[in-house]
Amino acid sequence: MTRLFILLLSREVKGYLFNTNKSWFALGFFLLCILIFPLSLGGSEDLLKKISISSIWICALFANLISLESLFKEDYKNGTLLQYHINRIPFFIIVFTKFICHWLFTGFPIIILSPLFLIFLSGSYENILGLFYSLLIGTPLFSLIGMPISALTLGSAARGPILVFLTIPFFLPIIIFGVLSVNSFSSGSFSEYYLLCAILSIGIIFLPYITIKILKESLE
Amino acid sequence: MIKYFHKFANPVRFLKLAIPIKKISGIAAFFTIFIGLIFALLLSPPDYQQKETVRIMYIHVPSAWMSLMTYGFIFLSSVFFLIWRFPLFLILAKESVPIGIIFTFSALISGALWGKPTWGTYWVWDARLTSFLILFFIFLGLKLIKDTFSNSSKGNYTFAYLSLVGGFNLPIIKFSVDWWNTLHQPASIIRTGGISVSNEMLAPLFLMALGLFFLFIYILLVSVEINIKEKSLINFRDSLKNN
Amino acid sequence: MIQNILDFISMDGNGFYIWISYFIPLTLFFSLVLVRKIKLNKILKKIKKNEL
Amino acid sequence: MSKEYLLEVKNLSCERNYKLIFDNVSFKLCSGGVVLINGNNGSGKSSILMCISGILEYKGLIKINKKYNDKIGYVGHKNALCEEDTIYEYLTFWKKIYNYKKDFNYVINFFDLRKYLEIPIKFLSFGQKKKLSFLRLQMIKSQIWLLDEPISGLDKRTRSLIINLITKHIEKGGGVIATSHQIINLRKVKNIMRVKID
Repeated sequence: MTRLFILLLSREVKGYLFNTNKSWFALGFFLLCILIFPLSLGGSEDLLKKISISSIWICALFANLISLESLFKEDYKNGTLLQYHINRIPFFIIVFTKFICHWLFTGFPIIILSPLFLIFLSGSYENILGLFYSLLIGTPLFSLIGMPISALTLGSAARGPILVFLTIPFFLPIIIFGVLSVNSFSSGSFSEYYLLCAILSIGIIFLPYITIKILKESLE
Repeated sequence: MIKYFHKFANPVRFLKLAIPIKKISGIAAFFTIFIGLIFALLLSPPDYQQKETVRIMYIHVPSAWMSLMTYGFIFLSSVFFLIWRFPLFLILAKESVPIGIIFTFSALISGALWGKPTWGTYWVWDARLTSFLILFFIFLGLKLIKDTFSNSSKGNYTFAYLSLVGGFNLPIIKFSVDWWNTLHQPASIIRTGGISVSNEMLAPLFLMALGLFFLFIYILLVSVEINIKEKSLINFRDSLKNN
Repeated sequence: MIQNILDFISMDGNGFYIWISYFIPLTLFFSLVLVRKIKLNKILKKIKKNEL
Repeated sequence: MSKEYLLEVKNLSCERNYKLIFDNVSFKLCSGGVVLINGNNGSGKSSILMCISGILEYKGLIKINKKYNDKIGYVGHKNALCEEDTIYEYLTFWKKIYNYKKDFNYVINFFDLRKYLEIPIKFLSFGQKKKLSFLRLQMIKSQIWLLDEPISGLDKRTRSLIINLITKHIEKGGGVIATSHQIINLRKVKNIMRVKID
């Protein structure tokens, strides 16, 4: 089992690393989105400082959303998923490797770079740690919630727009708690962090399970 | 329980039962809404604070109730479909989506129109309003899925699973929006305590709610009939081709 | 008499909001019913044709 | 030996989109035997294979003999090829997945693919991709092969290669279930059963 897990994980990572579009797309999109905020505010420093945290969160959301489209697409299209199913490779391994890789290449770089962008958007220094922690819990949740919806829309013609439309309502609680948690971090209350952790711990059990179910249905 | 469902899961048998119910509920919907409107617009007294604008409540509140009920109905029938795999439940769930959209939309628009004279603005980023807006978008998403994967067994599961995920997510969304609202909104304009609802006001409220409920059943059954008959039409053509 | 009707329509000056908020939902419900009815009648006609 | 069955299908029927695709299909696949499923387009040939491989839901009985290796090999229209990988990467990946201990050099030579080993899969032709699919099939070490139109769209040489492969598999005691509109001429195989569905 672990052998299979490592095998699939390494293949997945390889796929991301050697396919440069796939690996840098999310981060590049994040950078471009970040660029929009200062430009669209007309150079108002105060406003920028106020919305720095939420803009980083919004950009993280969109970067995640955009890269969700390619999550299962290729394996579904060329029939690899079908072969996995026929050869009785447990789907939870596939789903978890996909999840880990997706987070590693979309969420993780954003988390690492977030302090830099906070300063870049003239946010205050005391929020750095709060933002770091909240993104650390929030971005895996984005990937987790996106997974079943990405699996749902497999095989539809206009996949991208539908995906965006369906996913954003489900991302809302995460972004609400995420932004609030940063604001309350400096005042020493962690209730939103606990809430996010609770959602994460429930989600990491149920959402992959639902994803497996949906993927199996989608093979027909 | 399951045997009981089996009996009516057969679409043709269901139709036999449904057509009389459809007729009765159609007539009932017409009359209850008519009487409800007379009560709401003429007979019920104006509120001592909100004056005549309180009359908007009689369309706003019932349609909000009905839209929540519709989502609950979609959720439950999708769950039944996923457990027992009876296509009838899926048809029921699918056909109630447009009705839900209309209920939610009318609740939103009448709410906005109620807000202007009482609070002074059409829209407030209040928890209840925001979560209702999100409900509206989830309904739209369901409709989108329903239309893009029309008539394929894959789309059926897609729809059922999406309504399942949405059903689990709605309380979380509501909770998060509540949290967000209580923490970071300055004291909202909406006065708490609400309207003291007297018996004379309850009558049109419940009449309208009942009327909309009958209307929901009527439209749902008509749509189900359309769906089943359409399928039988296609199957009929297929059998012609094969012979 | 006419004054009474006008009073009823104006509803203390809030008539616009009240009438619009009733008009939009009711027309929506009605149009949905109408659309469904027309579709059903079409299909019933087709089925009759096929049976003949 | 000949009485032993690998796979038994009894009264199989399948519904898709609330329409019955096929009804009451029964056959037995013995070791060293071939089942050819014939039928028109859209008659549900592929669906039978999908039912056997456990993707579609079905009514009826599908029994796989547990005495033998109960793995199933499947080659369909989709070849499960990642476009960016080279052939070598592809083969080593599936080799590890299937836990295939032997070297695949022999099969590569058999299929004449040695010179393409480092070429990305997106540059290969349709026939070569099909060959890769059969290479993967070799590595599963399964008794039962499900082949969905294995030779359609291929030239004579590849066709004979694949037929050779199938006969070899049968001689070893495996069984093949194949669908096609063209009749595959398997002259050496005696135990051929034809199933017609409409």
